[in-house]
Amino acid sequence: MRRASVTYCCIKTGHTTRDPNALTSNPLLDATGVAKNYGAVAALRNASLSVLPGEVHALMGANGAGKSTLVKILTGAIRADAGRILIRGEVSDVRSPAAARRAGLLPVYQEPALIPDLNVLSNLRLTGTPVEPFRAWVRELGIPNLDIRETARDIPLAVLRVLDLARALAVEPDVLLLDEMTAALPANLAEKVLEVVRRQGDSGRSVIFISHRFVEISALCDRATVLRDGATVGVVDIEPGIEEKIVEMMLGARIEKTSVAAARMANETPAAKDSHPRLSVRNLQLGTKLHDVSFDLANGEVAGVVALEGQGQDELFAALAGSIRPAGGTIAVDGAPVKFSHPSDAIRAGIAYVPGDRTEALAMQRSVRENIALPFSAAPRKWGPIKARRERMVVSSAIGRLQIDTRAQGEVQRLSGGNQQKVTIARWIAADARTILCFDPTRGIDVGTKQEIYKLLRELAGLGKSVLFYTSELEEVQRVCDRVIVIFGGRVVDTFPVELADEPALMRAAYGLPRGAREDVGILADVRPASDTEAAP
Amino acid sequence: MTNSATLPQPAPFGRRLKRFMADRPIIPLIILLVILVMILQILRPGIVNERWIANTAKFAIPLAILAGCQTMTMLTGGIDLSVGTVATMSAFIMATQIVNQDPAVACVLAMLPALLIGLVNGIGVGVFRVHPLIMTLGTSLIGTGFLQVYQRTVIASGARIPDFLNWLGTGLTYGFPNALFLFVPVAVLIVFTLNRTGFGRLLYAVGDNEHAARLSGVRYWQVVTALYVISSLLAGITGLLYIGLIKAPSLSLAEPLVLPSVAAAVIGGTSIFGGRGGYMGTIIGALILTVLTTLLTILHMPEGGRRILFGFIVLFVTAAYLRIIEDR
Amino acid sequence: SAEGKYTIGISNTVQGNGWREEMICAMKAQALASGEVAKLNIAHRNTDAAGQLEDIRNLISAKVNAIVVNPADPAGIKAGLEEATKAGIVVVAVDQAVTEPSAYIISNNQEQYAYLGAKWLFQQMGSKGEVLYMRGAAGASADSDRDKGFKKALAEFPDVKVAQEVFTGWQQDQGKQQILSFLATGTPINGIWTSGIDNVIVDALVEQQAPMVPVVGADNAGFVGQLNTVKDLVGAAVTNPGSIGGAGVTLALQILDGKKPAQQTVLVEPQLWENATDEGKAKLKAAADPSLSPEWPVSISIPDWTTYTKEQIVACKGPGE
Amino acid sequence: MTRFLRRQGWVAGLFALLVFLFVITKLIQPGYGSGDFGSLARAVLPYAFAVAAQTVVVIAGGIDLSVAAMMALTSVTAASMMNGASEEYAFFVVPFVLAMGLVLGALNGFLIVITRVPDIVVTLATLFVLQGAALLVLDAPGGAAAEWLKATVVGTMPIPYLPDWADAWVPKALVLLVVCLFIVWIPLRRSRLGLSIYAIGSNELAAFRSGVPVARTRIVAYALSGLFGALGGLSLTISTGIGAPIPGPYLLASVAAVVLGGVALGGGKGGLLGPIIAVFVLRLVRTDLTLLAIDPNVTAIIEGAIMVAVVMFGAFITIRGRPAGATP
Ligand SMILES: Nc1ncnc2c1ncn2[C@@H]1O[C@H](COP(=O)(O)OP(=O)(O)OP(=O)(O)O)[C@@H](O)[C@H]1O
Ligand SMILES: Nc1ncnc2c1ncn2[C@@H]1O[C@H](COP(=O)(O)OP(=O)(O)OP(=O)(O)O)[C@@H](O)[C@H]1O
Ligand SMILES: [Mg+2]
Ligand SMILES: [Mg+2]
Repeated sequence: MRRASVTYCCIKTGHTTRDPNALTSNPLLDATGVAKNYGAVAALRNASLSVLPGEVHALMGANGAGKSTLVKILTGAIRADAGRILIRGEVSDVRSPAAARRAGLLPVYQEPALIPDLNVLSNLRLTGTPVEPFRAWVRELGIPNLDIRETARDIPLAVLRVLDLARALAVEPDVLLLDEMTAALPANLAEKVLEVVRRQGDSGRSVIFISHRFVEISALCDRATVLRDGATVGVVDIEPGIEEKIVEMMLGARIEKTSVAAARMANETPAAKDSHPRLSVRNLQLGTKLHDVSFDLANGEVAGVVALEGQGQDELFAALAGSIRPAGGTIAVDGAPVKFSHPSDAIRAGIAYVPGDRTEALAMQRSVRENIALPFSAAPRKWGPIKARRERMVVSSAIGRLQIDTRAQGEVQRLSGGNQQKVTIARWIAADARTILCFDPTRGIDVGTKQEIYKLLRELAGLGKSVLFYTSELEEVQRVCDRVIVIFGGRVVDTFPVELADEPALMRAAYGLPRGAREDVGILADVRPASDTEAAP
Repeated sequence: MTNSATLPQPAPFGRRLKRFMADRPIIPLIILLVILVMILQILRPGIVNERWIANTAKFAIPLAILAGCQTMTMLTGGIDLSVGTVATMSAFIMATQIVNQDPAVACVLAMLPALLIGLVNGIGVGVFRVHPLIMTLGTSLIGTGFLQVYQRTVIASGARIPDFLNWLGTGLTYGFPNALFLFVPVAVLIVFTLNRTGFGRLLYAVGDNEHAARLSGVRYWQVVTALYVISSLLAGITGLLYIGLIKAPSLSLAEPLVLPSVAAAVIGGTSIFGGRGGYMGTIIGALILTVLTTLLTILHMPEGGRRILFGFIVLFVTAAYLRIIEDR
Repeated sequence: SAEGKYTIGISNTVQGNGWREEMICAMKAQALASGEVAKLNIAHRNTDAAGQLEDIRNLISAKVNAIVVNPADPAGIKAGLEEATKAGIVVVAVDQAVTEPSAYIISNNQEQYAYLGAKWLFQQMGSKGEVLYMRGAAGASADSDRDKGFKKALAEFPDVKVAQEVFTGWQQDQGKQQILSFLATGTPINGIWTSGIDNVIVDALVEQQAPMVPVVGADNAGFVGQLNTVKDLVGAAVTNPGSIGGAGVTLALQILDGKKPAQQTVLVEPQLWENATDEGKAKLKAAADPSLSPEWPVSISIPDWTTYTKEQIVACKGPGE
Repeated sequence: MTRFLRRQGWVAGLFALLVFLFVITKLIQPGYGSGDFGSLARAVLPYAFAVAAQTVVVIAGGIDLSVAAMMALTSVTAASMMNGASEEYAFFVVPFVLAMGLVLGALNGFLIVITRVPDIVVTLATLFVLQGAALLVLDAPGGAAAEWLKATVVGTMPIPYLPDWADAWVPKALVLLVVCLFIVWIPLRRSRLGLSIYAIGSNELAAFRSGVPVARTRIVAYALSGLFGALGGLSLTISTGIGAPIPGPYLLASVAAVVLGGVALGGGKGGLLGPIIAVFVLRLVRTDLTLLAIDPNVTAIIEGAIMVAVVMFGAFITIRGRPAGATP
């Protein structure tokens, strides 16, 4: 734990010896007014970003702020609807990743870009990456004995990310764009990555660095551009104590409202809770992802789950939904132990799962009605004629309840994202599921819809249903939940009653830090998450 | 994936027309069919009469039923290449068993291989996840082999076409082919199944997004097994109808209908990737192909030229149709 | 007849067609009836000349004494036949000729088949009018041979015109669809020549209550039955016996026994059975055989060349089965 | 070694099966020798090229239904060009026909890219077009092949420093196959282009993000398929000395051998070696069935059953081999 922070400190020290003139020259990359719409969703509205030579530039923003979208636009993977991009002062027309590469821009995207069926060597050939520098970088990045004839599919995700980085480094790009490079890495690998990135900056090359980890940002970056809801809200120099300000910019006006009592939505009188829990999970285990997860979910309760990306929450929800089989531990519904081998088993036990990615949950070319009524037909004995009147009643009551905009109900894909999201929930309202697992249901939807969903979840709780609610927006926790479970490194590290769950406290817990007073945010830079070091291979 | 369709905006006429067509994909198809018929009428004035329509219907019907099998399997992202063999088997078995069996028994015997092949296809695709193309190709090879072995054992007894199949296949009632007595209920049933039953829903859902269906509690193998059994049984029934129409049992009777049945479903707007399409379009697709065949027969053209034309028309129709319905 | 001493290989490239099935059964029945054959080794599937080459070479590997082959193409299997002869194997081609000079050929005369029928048809039509010309499979060699014969007859009747030429692909359903489409056009015709897809044509005429015109077909059981029974149908069946297969086996055995024929090629000339004259009607009556599969040619034996009984060919059993 | 087995396990298993079949063959027919092996190699030739043509597009994530028609067209073109021409003229014919295959294949890919019609439909349409074109070139089997060309597949290859008995096991047909396939394939596989073909089949998005020009690569894959198809057509003309306008049974055989050879129909996986060995296996099975004088009617059953069984087995071991908890 200590050692890690020392390393950071040393890198930081090295940094000060750099030529200060480098930072004052003309921007290497300069983007202004970038906008991108996906149908009704505005991924980017007005983003700008200016990167100087030799700078490590952080790109920050909450989930869905548009960071990845900006990276994809800058590197030609998608085309912007509007905006101007200058590279070395000239208007660039980067139409494809290949063109970006030629212009000296190299990305490491959030999703691995190695071809799964090719071995590492072939992946290098495919992109014209020189092998020897690549090997050198891989060693440098802390993987001493890589077999470059291994197929990408067989390589663990963390290593794959590092290889992606080494592949980018090997061609000595002028601008390296790293999208949550460290999110999936164990501490020792992350450290090496940071070290390398730092040196990259020192040697006069630029890096655009995206991360949700303040430790990394403050240890590494010179400046940060902060995005909120698709627009750039500010550029700051990184200096001690700046974290507070960045959090403020990222969250915007919302930070003002975080006092515990104020934002509570509907349902001030929680339903009477039974003594025995609806769902109780004990010692749940799954590969390297879940270690010993235990918690209870009461009737009429909304329990929030808070975790950083990739801490095992996806696997937890999938296991509870019957989508994957846990390796160990027990799940009990109403006190009776259950084993799920298929989602239909979970559904029979009254557990419904609303995945975060709505494209996973919806038949996009079918109507709203069919999507909502889908679970009714699942079992073979329900394959017969549909009781149309009954169905229309149930479906329209669910639609009414969620106020789904049905003007384009013929095909779900024509609905707005928020309305699509509502359909995924309406399905289980119609089916009258007793336990609902909601995985980040407000991802990428507008403020009004969010409010409706909060209200709905409270109402469900009022009706005695149990809701497990993962959210990546901490602010939501206080609006919706009765209780918060914080997961870190595949373990439940803390449980808050909602009264204590203000954003700074949650954020701290989510980063694996012990509970503390608000003024202590400064210690972020000194402490590394405990289990990260343990997770190292 | 997400469209701007929800934003109301005044659109030029062309766009509105396109939107209109995209919402009712059957209309451009019908227009296409009418155009083909008109071309036919121009080339051979007087050909389009009551009799010709009845004939076209007679030949379109078996094709349309087999194309129904393809439509349903394609909705799930599959394909059933064994329909030709299954239809041939049931036709051949019917024609040979009727000689010394009760018609009811002969019917059951004729449908037995259909049931079996459907079951094997379904289990292979649904449980073992074998690619439907390979699975159905394999079972059709095996079926053909069995048919050849079977044929040898019945050569001595000869073959006969039972009267009721004869009536069904070629008879006319008030100028309408009797085959409609079979086809109308079958078509209604397929359309009803696809639109108004839980099973139909699942076909679309599984083909559109198997993962979503799974999360809704749908067990893939159940749906797929039922599907391939139904497809096979329909093919078997088609075989019986077809033998009544052609009246000569042979070991490759319905084989020439297989590729056209796929083409009819595709022309009718069913996506080969699953999740999109319907049976009404397929019926029009089958009619288009039948008329096209007549058209090419009528043309004074070398056989090679006809085939080239056929290929280009199929490609053109599909591409044009995709453009019309793809609404963006 | 247990003491068979020869193994005979058979290669055929069309499967599932009544004529070819009869040919195979005739080979088996003749092999059994001759008493000289210990085993038949049959390669029988749908394939092309290259596939037949493969089969022939496999038969050579199997060390058969003779190969009876129905060639996919006269020239296309020359190399294989040559290798067989070199390996000391007697090669007999049936049904169609081959270009390999060392091979013996016993064949139906396809050109003559078409000429005979077409000529009779044109005479029936009064040497003038429109004929519907329904060919076999585009690109098949038997079809192009027959086309030669048809064109030869056509040249002799300048007032006969081809109203429409279609390829049935030797498939019943295609033939039927084509004739129905054609009848629906209402184009007047005076005669129909078919390349063996015949009974469905008569069916269509009856079904549509179209005016009966003379029809020429092959001697398939179905068509022969129709010539005897369908009212107002004037027509002729030209023999194209599938039993030529049995004749091929006989020829092969004769050569193996050292009785070489005078020439390499033995042509079995087609006969024409028509129902326009009493004499012809009698022939047809005698030939008709409703117990056979309608796709089987009724001429199940060839005098002097085959010795099996009807029961034997229908049973379709070879030696050792 | 373990990685080799894991990666090439399927191919290795297939090879073991082939060796096993050779042993069986030798047991059935003790006289089976080098000459018979030469026959096998010659029989394999057209199938192998067809399968190579199919493999390339399947690896790129597509399918080509026009393989057999392409072979027919190139075969008749070559045969009719060489008909009555001088021996030297063939030196011109061969590259011409190969170029023709390349261009027609590229046209397939081009149509798929610009029309956005599913490749299975586009190649179905071109199947008819190519077939029609073949009939226009030659309406019946015919034409000729230059003697020196025919000689390239007859006999054995004298290899320096090798005893005669060993030479006897190196038939020219095999050498021709290896040279033609591997001269194209091995450099390709190692090249960026070849990797791109794998990449677009494996994960199109990742390929695009790695800078692969997806559309162009797809066109190239189909062009290569056309080239291999033309080689197949030429090999038909060379071995039979004629060209036949009706396509042989190469389409289904090619799909079957591709799957047997361990190339996933989804794309991105496998190589050329597996499918080629699969072709040898399938041909040798046929040889054995002939040697055993199995009832010809049973052979179709056996061939179909082998196909289904092997593919089911493959699917089964991949299901079993999946990590616990993973969903299909
Ligand atoms: N292909 C797409 N279709 C529709 N909406 C999309 C698409 N890609 C991104 N979006 C939306 O655009 C917004 C910005 O997404 P982006 O991936 O850029 O966010 P991000 O800042 O990288 O978030 P995170 O921190 O979670 O990675 C989100 O609301 C997302 O839902
Ligand atoms: N097609 C449908 N459309 C809408 N809701 C439906 C549909 N089918 C079933 N449901 C809902 O699911 C519940 C149970 O379904 P259904 O009416 O089929 O019950 P059942 O057959 O009486 O019950 P069981 O499942 O015990 O056999 C009903 O209360 C109804 O609300
Ligand atoms: Mg993130
Ligand atoms: Mg992102």
